[in-house]
Amino acid sequence: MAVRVQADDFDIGAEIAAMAAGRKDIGAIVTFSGLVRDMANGQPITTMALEHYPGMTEKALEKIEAEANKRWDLQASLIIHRYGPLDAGANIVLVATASPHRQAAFESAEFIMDYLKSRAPFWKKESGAAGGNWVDARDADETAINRWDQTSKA
Amino acid sequence: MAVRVQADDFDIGAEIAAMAAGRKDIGAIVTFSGLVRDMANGQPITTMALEHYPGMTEKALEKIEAEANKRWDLQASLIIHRYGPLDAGANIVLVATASPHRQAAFESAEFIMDYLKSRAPFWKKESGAAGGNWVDARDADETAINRWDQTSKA
Amino acid sequence: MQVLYFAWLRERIGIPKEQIETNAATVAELVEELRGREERYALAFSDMASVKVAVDQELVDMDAPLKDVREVAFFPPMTGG
Amino acid sequence: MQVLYFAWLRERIGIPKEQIETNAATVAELVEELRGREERYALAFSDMASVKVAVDQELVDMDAPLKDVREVAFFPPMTGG
Repeated sequence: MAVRVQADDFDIGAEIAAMAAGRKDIGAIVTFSGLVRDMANGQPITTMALEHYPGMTEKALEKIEAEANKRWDLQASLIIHRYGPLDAGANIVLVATASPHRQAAFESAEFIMDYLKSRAPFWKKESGAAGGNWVDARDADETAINRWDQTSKA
Repeated sequence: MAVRVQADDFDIGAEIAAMAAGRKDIGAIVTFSGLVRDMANGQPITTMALEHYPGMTEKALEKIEAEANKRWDLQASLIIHRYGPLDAGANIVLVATASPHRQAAFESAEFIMDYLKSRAPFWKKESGAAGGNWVDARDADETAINRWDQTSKA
Repeated sequence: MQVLYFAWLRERIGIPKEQIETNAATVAELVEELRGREERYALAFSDMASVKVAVDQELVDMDAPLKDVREVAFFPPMTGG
Repeated sequence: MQVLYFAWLRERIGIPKEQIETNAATVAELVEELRGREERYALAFSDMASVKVAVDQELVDMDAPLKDVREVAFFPPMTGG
């Protein structure tokens, strides 16, 4: 289990290799990477400023990761979330989960992403020719959490 | 869209980088990698021989990939499946999907994996100290397909 | 106690954080007190449906007590990932 | 027509493929014909619940017709991924 909050970019291949290094018991690794899109609501975007709450962010991510490890049989998990100014096309987030079974790897990665979206203290300000705009939370992201049932503590 | 059936290993980081190269419209990339586990049914495994049906394999993978692209709004997709003798810990398969939205990327990757498991003409023979053993198809893998509804043609 | 503001709350109030001495018993009472201070606070806290609060780095409801609290943070709904 | 065998069907029958001239109208009739040939075929086709068939590289049922077919393949349920 590992959580990193950083301004620097990450190398997905290197992270997966590190996760699997020296072990032969992993059956499945799922990764999710989120990137800055160059369009938002029909407006061109050149950069996205990612603000976060140092201290609380790490706690929130660790809590989400711990809950995923409690719910699924995971052999390894990783959450890397960037902050600061990011250009269109840049990496924002990497989630990786490893398990003996594919279903556990898929579900836990989705679970982590769903909780990251509306439970990790990050805020996005998109900037383009039209100026800057704070990204609104989407109802769909709040709804996505409900499918993991109401008993979750993450 | 791309399908590759090969004996050689693949580099997940390089494949993802190639998928996203020169574009800024991708919001989410999901990858699944499957690896040879060193245990099967409580028996240690040293190698897995992957047999396939050249010609039909490529067709089957292309059909599965095309169906995923029909069902979800994908910006790119990739299926790499290895064959031949593979050591424990080795990569077997890589599926990667890119979409503006995370849900489409996750679901399409799961869909492709579910169909790969029981619709692509591969057969696995596991070998360890206890000898060789053809891996049986799992009922669960056949059942997994049903959740994508009965109307699928993939 | 330390009070932090993030995203557009930070922009509207004009500072990322400040030290506040208060007798407010709950977060809601603190918000009322801040609203009464200056127009920029009243503006920032005008639509509480889009304001979330964390107390000592844990998400809480607006009626959460402030006894022994070291840090309160106000921010819009989160948009991680 | 070309007939292919994979995995344990290949091992039981002892060859990966062979050229077969047949008047069988369906896959099921071809299987009957092969079963009658030799013990190794009878063994390979003893439990048809675990045998799948592809005709010209498309999965089909055992009652599929063989007219104009170039390639028939028999194999166990697939285990890709």
